[in-house]
This record gives sequence, structure tokens and C-alpha cells, in this order.
Amino acid sequence: MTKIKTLADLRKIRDEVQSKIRLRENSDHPEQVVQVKVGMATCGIASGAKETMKYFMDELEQQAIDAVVTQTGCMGYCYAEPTVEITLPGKEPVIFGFVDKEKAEEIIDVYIKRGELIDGVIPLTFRTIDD
Amino acid sequence: MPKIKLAENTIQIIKDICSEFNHSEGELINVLHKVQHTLGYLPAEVQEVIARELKTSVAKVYGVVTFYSFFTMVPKGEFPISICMGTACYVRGAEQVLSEFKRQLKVEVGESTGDGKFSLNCLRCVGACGLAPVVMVGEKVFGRVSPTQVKQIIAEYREGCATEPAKSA
Amino acid sequence: MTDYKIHLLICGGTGCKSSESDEIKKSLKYWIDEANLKEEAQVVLTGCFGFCEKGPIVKVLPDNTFYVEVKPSDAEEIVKEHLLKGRPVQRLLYKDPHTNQQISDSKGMDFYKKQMRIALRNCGFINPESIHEYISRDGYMALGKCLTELTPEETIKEVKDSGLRGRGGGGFPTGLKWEITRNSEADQKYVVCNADEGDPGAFMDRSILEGDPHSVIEAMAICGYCIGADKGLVYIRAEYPLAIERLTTALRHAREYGLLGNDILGTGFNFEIDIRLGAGAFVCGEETALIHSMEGLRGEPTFKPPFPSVAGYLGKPTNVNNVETFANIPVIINKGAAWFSEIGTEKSKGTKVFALAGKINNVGLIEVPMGTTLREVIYDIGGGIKDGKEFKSVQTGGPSGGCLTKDFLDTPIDYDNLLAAGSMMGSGGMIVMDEDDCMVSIAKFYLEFTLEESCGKCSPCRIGNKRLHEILEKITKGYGEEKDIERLKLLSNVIKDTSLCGLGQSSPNPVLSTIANFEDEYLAHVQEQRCPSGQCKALLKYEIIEDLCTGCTLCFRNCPVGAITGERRQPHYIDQSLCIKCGACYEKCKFNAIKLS
Amino acid sequence: MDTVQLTIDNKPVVVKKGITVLEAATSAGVHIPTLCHMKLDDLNIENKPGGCRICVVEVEGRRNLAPACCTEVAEGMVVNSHSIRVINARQTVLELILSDHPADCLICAKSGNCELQDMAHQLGIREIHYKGEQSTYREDTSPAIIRDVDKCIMCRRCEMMCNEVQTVGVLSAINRGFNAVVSPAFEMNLDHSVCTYCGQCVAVCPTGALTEVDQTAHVVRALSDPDKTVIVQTAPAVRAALGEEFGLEPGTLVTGKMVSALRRLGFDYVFDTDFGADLTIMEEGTEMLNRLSRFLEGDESVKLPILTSCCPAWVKFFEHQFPQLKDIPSTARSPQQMFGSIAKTYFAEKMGVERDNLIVVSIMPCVAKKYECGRDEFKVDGNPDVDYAITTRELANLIKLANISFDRLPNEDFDMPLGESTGAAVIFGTTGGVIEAAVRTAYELYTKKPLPKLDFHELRGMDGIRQATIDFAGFPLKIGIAHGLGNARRLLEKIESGESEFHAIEIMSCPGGCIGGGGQPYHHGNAEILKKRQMALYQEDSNKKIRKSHENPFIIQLYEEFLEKPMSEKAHHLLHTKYFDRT
Repeated sequence: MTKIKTLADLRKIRDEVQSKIRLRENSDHPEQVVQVKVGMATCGIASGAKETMKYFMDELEQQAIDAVVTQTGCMGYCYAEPTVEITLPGKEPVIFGFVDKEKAEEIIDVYIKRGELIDGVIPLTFRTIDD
Repeated sequence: MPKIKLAENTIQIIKDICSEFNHSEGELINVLHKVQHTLGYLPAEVQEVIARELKTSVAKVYGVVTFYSFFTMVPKGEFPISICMGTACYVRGAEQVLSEFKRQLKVEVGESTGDGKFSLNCLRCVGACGLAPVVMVGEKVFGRVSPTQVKQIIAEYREGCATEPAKSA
Repeated sequence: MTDYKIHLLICGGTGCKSSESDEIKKSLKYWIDEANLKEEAQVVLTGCFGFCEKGPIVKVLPDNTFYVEVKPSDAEEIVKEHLLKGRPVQRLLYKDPHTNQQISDSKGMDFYKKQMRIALRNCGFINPESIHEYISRDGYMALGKCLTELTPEETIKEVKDSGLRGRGGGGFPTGLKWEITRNSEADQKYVVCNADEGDPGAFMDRSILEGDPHSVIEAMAICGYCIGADKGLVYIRAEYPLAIERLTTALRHAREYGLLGNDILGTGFNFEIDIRLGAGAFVCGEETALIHSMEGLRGEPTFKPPFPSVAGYLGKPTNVNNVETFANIPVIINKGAAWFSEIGTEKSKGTKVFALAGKINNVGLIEVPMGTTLREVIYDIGGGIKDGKEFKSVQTGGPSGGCLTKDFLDTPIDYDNLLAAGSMMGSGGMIVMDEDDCMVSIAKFYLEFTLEESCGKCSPCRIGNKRLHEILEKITKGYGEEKDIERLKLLSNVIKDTSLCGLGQSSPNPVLSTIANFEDEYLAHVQEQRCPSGQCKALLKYEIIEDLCTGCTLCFRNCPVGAITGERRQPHYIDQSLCIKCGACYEKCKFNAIKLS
Repeated sequence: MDTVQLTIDNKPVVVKKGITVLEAATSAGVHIPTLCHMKLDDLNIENKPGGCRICVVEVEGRRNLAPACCTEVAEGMVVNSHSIRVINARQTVLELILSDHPADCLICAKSGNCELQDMAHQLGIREIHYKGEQSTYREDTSPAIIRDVDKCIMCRRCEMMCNEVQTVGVLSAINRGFNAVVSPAFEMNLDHSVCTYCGQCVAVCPTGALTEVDQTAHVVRALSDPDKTVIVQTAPAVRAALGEEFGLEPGTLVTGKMVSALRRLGFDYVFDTDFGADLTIMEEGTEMLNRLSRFLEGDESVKLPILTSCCPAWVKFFEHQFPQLKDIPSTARSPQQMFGSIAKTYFAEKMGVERDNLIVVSIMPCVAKKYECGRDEFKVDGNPDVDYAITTRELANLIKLANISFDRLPNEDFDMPLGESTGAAVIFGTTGGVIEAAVRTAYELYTKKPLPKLDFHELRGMDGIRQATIDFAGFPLKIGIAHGLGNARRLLEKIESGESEFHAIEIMSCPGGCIGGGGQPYHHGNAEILKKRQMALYQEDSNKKIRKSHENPFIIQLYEEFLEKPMSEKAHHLLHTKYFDRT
């Protein structure tokens, strides 16, 4: 890793990362990837988020679905842990609650592969600093 | 208190940890953490070595060890059981779960079973309030535990299927 | 890939479920089938929309139409009018109470989203172990701005103007604290982040450190710049292994990128952060106790003044803020004090994170603007009380706070209002209680906590709380007298008035607030030896209903103390003087012949 | 001088900036009650944890009551020390403390001297409204100190004394909450610890949680045994403090009354430890001169400085903490032990009493002396040179027990020969006194010239560490003095690091020396009392006809008849000792 020596360096890195993300989000390119974010705070892990994350990684790889599975912090929906956010190419992110193996399987089969929403979607209930 | 002589290599481990923290008295709590992490507990003899290495009084070390609930002078059970007594768990029945564990294991909080398999402790909020009441066995979290499940949880560990313990939640 | 053109989202949150979500779903499906839209429209049950007072809610995608208070009988009209003819059903749209205008596109009605995420802005969005993702969301830009564009004084002014107050509970103005520490002359100063979150049932700080550790690092560096410190310490609970791990990773990345260390961003500013582990002592949340703990001592508080901002860690000026306070700082710098101070109430700016838990449907970590009412939090965000039970009380402020009744539900949450209501903001635990909770037992529960966590240094806290607890114990065991209630009040007030630190000064609050708000429950305990919510075991009475008892002797055989007598095939009888209320008979009886009163 | 003006109980007061409300109130004649707070002016000893909360006052504009002992005065502050709110709080807090305290005042060792008892009286507590569990602990009986921890009120004075003043580090607060208490590590007994038995914890304990081991019953039994000859020796500091127990002004010398009281108690001979002190000077002074002259001759095996060894707590301190230095202190026994040794040999022989039938009792300002007389090195076939060491306080109790009106007693003289002493021996009781006595003798022995003046003011005072250079006829003798073991530690560390060089050092464990010993009448935090006792000893010294130890005629006689000369083989055997590494 190279050191960030000036504010300009920092801005450059920010812009690079942002454009990378934007590229991933906005491009209509068919090869673009599905993004899977698993809430991996203590509450999530206590409810089995690690197993859920592993399942997504294994299953998506086995089914040759181009996807990036990452972890994130607490989404706030402790009552519905484990929570997973799926972003299909060109679409708004969708959060699912109570994602155990069965639910993950359903998410892959129905939502990721077919684009059909399934029960258990958690609507966003908050505004952010960007709103 | 009977004096146990510590093994030479145990003393060396403690000395090494103290060196790592520059034998600084101000690092006492960090030292205690690390030693407890390594040895499992902090018996009197260990505290004496730490006091000597950090050039402080053993009374002071003992005063610190007994102040913080994280430090223990007795070894924990093979399967340490912790009941979350955070408010969220309390209002969802943690107390009943705790008394069931006490009844089943025939131990009080802070004690270990005779066979050394289980020790029982309370802790304050695991943070899995959505799963209240919560019980931890080792690192494993059991959520929404009811008193009736207690027997089953214990049985699964006792029968030695600890590698694949009861399903959580 | 099936491509539905239309999605109908029905709120299936536990709160809404009781209002027939399943029926609505069934009904919608029926009419969609009838209309031959099976291939076009899909019905999906969702989690809570956070607008339960207007539930059940049906949202139609992609046009974002937001229907409120939908009944199963409305399904036909929604399908026929909206789906087939493209005409939204006007009467089901939300009406703005001020303008009386109907709002069809939910994008224009974000106001129903009661939450506003500032401190939690990155939690659940970014990978906490990726500094890149943090940077992509303007991470470290605030630090950059301070170091290159603002003087420390200007930065402090920004923080002061924002109106940010300490989120650890006390609510001391953050900017002022920074200024005082800046003005203390010393060769060395320290920035301390208090991450010793100890309230039972609170996990705000842990979630921030687990989800967005860099925001705290960045803020500490900004604070260091402002007060003239080059060293920061995070005092974190050892019980938070994941938070420690994520913070350690984040610190390493920040160092590797030169965002910590010497000559940060080429400005000549040096700043380094170390981690200090707590070891399980709630009192270490008090800043002087925390400092002593970091020095390797027993975490006993000392009298203030001198305040840590004058003489703190190793006797040097030390600025202590908690995690959530720090997490707000980068946003304030980036978006400006004016933006921040727009949010909240007159004296409490910004938002507050709460760990919402207890007898509530949507247990979770929430962040709301100051001024949001308790009702909005409990019913809209929290989805109401679990299992359709009656709301009884909400407890804020942890062991230092109080229990508020439904009379306070419309109180806008801020520091001063909660204090005036007899509770306090605290660090952000919010526990909801229902009709089954005994308020005397709740007060006793909190005192048990204080008792265990009192450091023992000052007499009122060490002995006074013990005595308070003993009186409560006596009451819950059925030996209470009416004068005990007066005694509780008197002793509580002296403990508050004379204790050395905040822990003792606030420890009787749960007792005082439950007496103030639920005196009738106390009276029932002491006058009638009765626990209205049936929680106090010792006050329960097991009785055999003669008509239902078959005389099977099962209860007789299971009673551990021989309190049950009776002939076979004759009704049995429980001797109340012998009964230990273990409930074994109640559990074993196959004929429901044992009643509890 | 910066001042601030404030109002205390409606009275405007102008005080120095930076002082506490408590100090300001005291200066204005308002007596705010305190319990945990203790301050010994001039000795840099202060305990103010702000823990007991008895001294709370109402400060206008503050939400909570403020502890007067740690609240600094501020301009315009309005303080009310006795509003109904304050009185109610103060009484309630005291009731709480009493609710966790055994109510056995009638039979408590501290009864009549207990600050908690006084407080209950002062605040008019007539009922304890709070009842509940009381903390109970095992009683710890060591050779010198009893810890009855049930009576601990967590004032932390003993902990402060043990750690900050004495740097012994045996006591610490342990546990927390209701279970918090002050204790040695692992709640072990003191005799398993590095405790020096200096007794400063006992000296400051406000209640009966820390007391000395009471041996008065043994003494009474010995006195009533017709087969025993019971002799008594009294340490120099006792005569300057005993009167306080009978209502006399601190600093009143009661030597003559003390002697007559002891005689009335039935002691067969009333002797003076001062005789032992003069003997100590002969041995220690000679040893010092020996080492010094060998050092000056270039003998590299000689270790300097020489350290005094009269104080048993100091001896135990270096045996635990500085065993590497155990060769430097003088090998001379303490005056108590020299006296005992001579009494049970020379005197017993002279009187024709069997050793077993001679009981030596010593009256000491000290609790460590109880431990010292029990050390194995000071026993012959199991029979100790000194049988019982009782404190000044215990003596007062004996006198009361014997219905003696102390203030009406005539002044009587010590018995001879072991009752004769010099002014040099008297000042053994204060810091600086031993070394001054040693200098008086060593100077004359070394220079063979009489001293031009006897008072060495440069060696006197109350500073914790003092140093002075005495001109020994052209040779500058560098002297160090430390009182309080913390000061001793600092001095030793300076020596170890080579920062300071001394030829001779005097160390006393207790602040002020033996006048402030753990067995003295309780000073209750008043340092003036210690100073008055010190003045009394210097007064006694200057009143004495003989003021140099080597001029004590009976000492001269003792050497002629029995010991031959200082450091002789016999002297070595009877008057010197050795030290042990106790780590």
C-alpha cells in the first residue's frame, strides 16, 4: 500500500473507488456482477450470518453466478438477523431478513436468477445524510 | 491459601508477556488480559510473578484482579456457559433460564461443575438483543432460549458432541 | 428470467400482520389471477415499513405508489383500477395532515421514514474492513479539510456551532469540551474514545465500531488536531472481540495509508491511536474511572474538578468522548455545522442512536433525529408491542435512567425532555416493557446491576444501594410495608445527592421513576401482597380447582415439599404455608385443575 | 497572595485561593465533620478519597451536595454546611455506614477513641433506619496487628499510609461494591505478607478495624505471679505522649508520673529503655567509627553509609525490599533488645534471679516492637530477652485498670542501674535524634575533643528527608535522615543509583519518628500533637545533666564490670544481630 501523502492523493483514491463502484452499479453490461452484502456485526454473526455468507459464496461459485459477496456492519434490523442486501445489476439494492440456508437458496433461485422478489424483503426505513 | 509452585516455563511465559509491555505498571490490565488469555485464569502464584515483574505490590495486582469482572482466579469449565443478563434478555425471561441452568448443573453463578465440564456465569448484553434471551456456550450463541431447552443444551455438550453442538436460535 | 412488471409489496411486519396482511396478500393474488395478470404482477410480503400507525401498507413498484390502511376488501379496487387502468386509488393514498394533499409517490414522502442515519451512515453499507469503501464515502475528507483549510480554532467553532452534545449520556457540549482541553497548557495531551459501553441492553457503540471503525479514527484525529494532542487511546470493552478486531484492522490500514502516524497528508500533523482494553467494570464508563483503568489501576472515580480536560490520563489534559459522539464529527465537518444544527430540537441537535429492545416487534439499532417522539420510535419504527400485548413502560438511560409510562409517549426525545420526565438520555438503551413486566422487579433488576457494578468507594453508593435493593427484595417477597415506599424515596434522594460519581448519583433513578409512575403497583405489593403482573413468584398463589381435580395424585407426587394433600380420586389441597411456589404441580397437572392467582 | 471571597453559613470569608471548602470553613470557625479525610500538615500526608461523604455541604447553584474536603473554594461561592438537606444527608449516610458496622461499641478495643463513634454522637444518631446484610470477614491476628475487617468503613487511610507514605504495599482495596474492603493480597493474614508492622495503619484507622495485639492481660498475670521478678523499661517517646491519655496537653512530659504509675502497678524495678539507647550509641557509634576509619584508610571491603537499626519496622522493611543492602545497616540491636539482653544476663546475675523467673516488659510507642521481641534471634533457649512489649495506649489502659489517678501521682525516679540515661538517649524518640546522639559520642571519640555545642539543629526538623554535613575536626561527615518508609526508600534508591553519598543515615519508619509511632495515643490527624511531643523530648534532653551517652556512669560501669569494651566479643554476642533476606 502506498501512503496517501496529500489531500489531493486522498481525493484521487476516493474518485477512483467511487467510479469503480459506479461502473459496477450503472453499466448495462451483461457480465456485470451481483452484489451480496451480509450483515456481519455481532448480532448477525450470533444469528448465523457467517454460515449464511459462506453458503452464498459456495453456492454462487458453484452455480457460476458472477457475484461479489462482502461483509458489512449492522444494518439495524436485529429482529430479522441474519440480514443480507442483494444488488442486482441496474437495480436498487434489496434487503432480505432472516436469511438462513433455506432462505439463501430461495434468494439465489428466485431473486438472483429470476429477478422475482420473494417474501421477507425489508424496506428501507431511514433517511441518510445524502438524502 | 496453599502455594502451588509454578512450572518454570509458565513463569517464563508470564515474564515474556511482561517484557512485551515493557514491565510498565500502567500496562497491568493489558498484562492481566494477555496472561489470562494464555493460561486461562489468574491464580495467586501468577499474580505474584506479575507483581514482581511490573515492580508493583501483589496487593495492588490482587486489588485490580478482584475489581474487574473479566478476570478470574478459578479456571473456567471446559464449556463456559454465560447467560446474558442485559435488560432486553431480562425482560424476555433470562432469569428463568439462569435458574434452570443452576438447577440442572447444581452450581451457582461463578462456579464450575465438579467434573470441570461446565462453568456458569452472567454477562451484560451480548448485543444480540433480537435473539433475547441469549445464552453463550464458549463462543457459540444460543438465541431465544426457553427454560425447557436448557436440559437439551447441556446434554449435547455433556454427551461429547461438542464439535457439532445444538442448533442455535 | 421471469420479469414481473409490477411488484406489490405488503407490509408483513409483525405489527401489520395482526392487521390482516396475509388476508390482503391472498385477496390481491386472487384478483390478480382474475385479471389475468399472473405473469405481470407479483405480491410480496415485506418487513416493517416503519409506518405502523397507518398500516397495513401496500407499496406498488415501480411507480412507488404508497397505500395506507389497506383492507382485504380494497384488493379488488387496487387491481382493477391501478394495475389494469393505471389509476391509483385515491382514497387509499396517504394524506398530508397539514396540506390535506394526497401523496402518491412514496419518494416524495420520505418523512414517514422516522429514522435519519448520521452516526450510522456507513453501518450496513460499507465493508468495515475496507478502508477504500470508507474513503469512497468521503472518508478522511473531513480530516483533510481540517488539516488543510481550517485552524484548530475554526474546527472547534464548527463543532460548537453544530450544537453536538456528548452522546455518552451526560450531554456536555462537545465543542466546549474540546475548547477547554485545547486551552489547558501542557506538553502532552490525549484524546480518549470511550468505548466501554456497559448499559445492559445497549450496543450502539459496538455496532459503530464493528460497522464503521474509520469514522471514529478520523474523528479522533480531528480532535487531536483541535486540542493539540498527538496521541489517542480507545478504551474498549474486552467483551467486544469483533469490534476490537475490526478497529485493529482499521488502525492498521489507516497507518499503512499514512492517515495515522507522522506528517499526516503532508501537513506536519502527527497522530497515533492505541487500544486499551476494559475488563468488565461498568463504572469505567465514568471518565475519571476510565482514566484510572487505562493507567492500570482499579477503576474508581475521583472527584471532579479537576476535570480530565485539565488533568486526565497520566495527569495530562485529556479529552474523552464516546464512540457515537466521534462518529458524528466527520459529517459535521463535511456538511457543515449549519446542516447539522438544522436537525433536532432547540437544545439537542442532530440524531441519537438507540438500541431498541425488549417487548417490541422490531428489535434493532435505530437512529432518529432529536425531537422524535417515543411513540414514533416504539410504534412506527419498533412496530409496536410484541404479541399484541399492552404497552406498559419504556426505559431509557439504562441503570441511570427511568421508566416512563404511556403518558410520556408523545414526549419528543431530547436531553432536557427526558430529564424533565424523570429519566435521561443515557447512552441509548431503550427497553420496552409490556403488561407482564412487574415494575418493582424491574427497579430491583437495575439495582442488582448497580450493586454489582458499584466500585464501593463512596458510602452512599456502596451501602445505600445495597439497602435499597434489600427493601425492594423485601417488597417482592411479600414482606413489604407501606412505610418502605417512603423509605425508598428518602434513601434514593440521599444517594443521588451525596454519591461521588454519576453512577451513584443516578443509580436510584429506576426506583424513583417506578415509584413516581407506578405507585399503584408498589402499593399492591405492600398492601395486598399482590404482584399485578404476576412476576413476583413469592406473591403467587397456586390453588387447586376442586371441580376439575380428579385426584390423580400426580401433583401430590411431584410436590418437592409435601405441601399437597388429598385422597386418591378426591380433590387435593395445597397448604399455602408450605408451598414454595415452584410451579411443579401447575406444570404436571393434566386437567388444568391448578390455577395461579 | 491570591484570595477569594465566599460565604459560609451566611458569614463572608476571605481565604487563600486553591484551598478547600473544608479548610476555609475551619478558618472561619465552622467545624464541618469529616470521617475519611485526614491531613497531617508539614508531613505531606493527606487522605482525601472523598469517599465517606460525611462532609457534604450545600453549594448554591450545584445540583448535588459537595464534599467539603475535596471541593475547592471559588469566588462568590455560597456554602451552607448545616441546612436541613445537608443534615438529613449526613445523618443518612452515617446511618448507612453504621448499618454495615458491628454495633459492639461497648466491648470494642477502639471504644472511646473511635472516630465513627464520635461521629454518631456528634450527629445525634439515635436510630439506624437501615438494616440488612453486614460484611463479614475472617479476623486476622498477626504478632503485632489485629485486622477486624468487619469494622472497616473504607476510609482508605490505612491503604494510603501503607502505599503512599510507607510504600510497603501490603494493603489494597479489593473487590468492589458492597464487598469492597481493604486487605492484603488474596485476603491472607498480615504475617504472610511483607508487612513491617510499622503500625501506621493502626495509627490512622478511625475505627476498631485495625488495632494492636493487646498483651496487657499477660502483663497483669506476670505481675501477680509471686515467683516472677517483673521489670519494665520505657521507651523515650512514651513519656512525651502518655499524658494525652489522661487529658493532659499534648507535649506534657510525664516521666516522673509514669515511673510512679509503673511502680504502683507492681513492677519490681522500673527501668528506662534510654539506658539501652545509650548502650546502642556506644556500640553503633563505635561500629560507625570503625567502618569510617577503615574506609578512610582505603579498605575497599568497607561498606558505607552505615544505617541505623533501632527501628524494627525498618529492619523488616529492608529485609523484604532491599535484601541486597542487608550488609550496610549497623549490626547493633535496638535499645529495647539491648536492654532485654543485658537485663536477662548482667542484671539477672547481679540480682541472682533465674532467667526464667525474670520477666522483661517494655512500654513502647510502637507495635512493631511486639514483633521484634518475638524474633528468634532474640531468644535464649526459647526464652525471649523481652517478654512483652506493650504500647503507650496499653500502658494507659493498665493504669486505668489499676484505679490510679494519673494526674495526682508524684514524680518519681527510675531505679538504678538500668534506669540511668542521658539526654542523648531521650531524643531517640524523634526523627534525627538517634543520629544526633550518635554524633555527640562519635565526635568526641573520634576527635578526642569535647563538643563545642551539643545541639545539632541542622539534624532536627520534620522534613521527610534531611541531610547535613557535620565537621568532624576537618572531616566532613555527611549525614542523611529519613522518617517514613517511603522517604527511606527514596533515600536508599538515591544511594543505590549513586546519586547521593552519605557516611551515616538514620531511618525511622514512622512519620516524626517514634513520637508518631503506631502505639502512641491517637493523633486523629492533628500533626501539631507530633510536633509538641518532639519539643517535649528536646526539652527533656536539655534538662538532663548528662547529655552524651558515653558519659552515662552506669554504661561505663557496665563495660567495666561485664562487657569490657564496645564491640567486644561479649558485646557482639549480646548486643549485635544479623539480618535475613526475606524475599
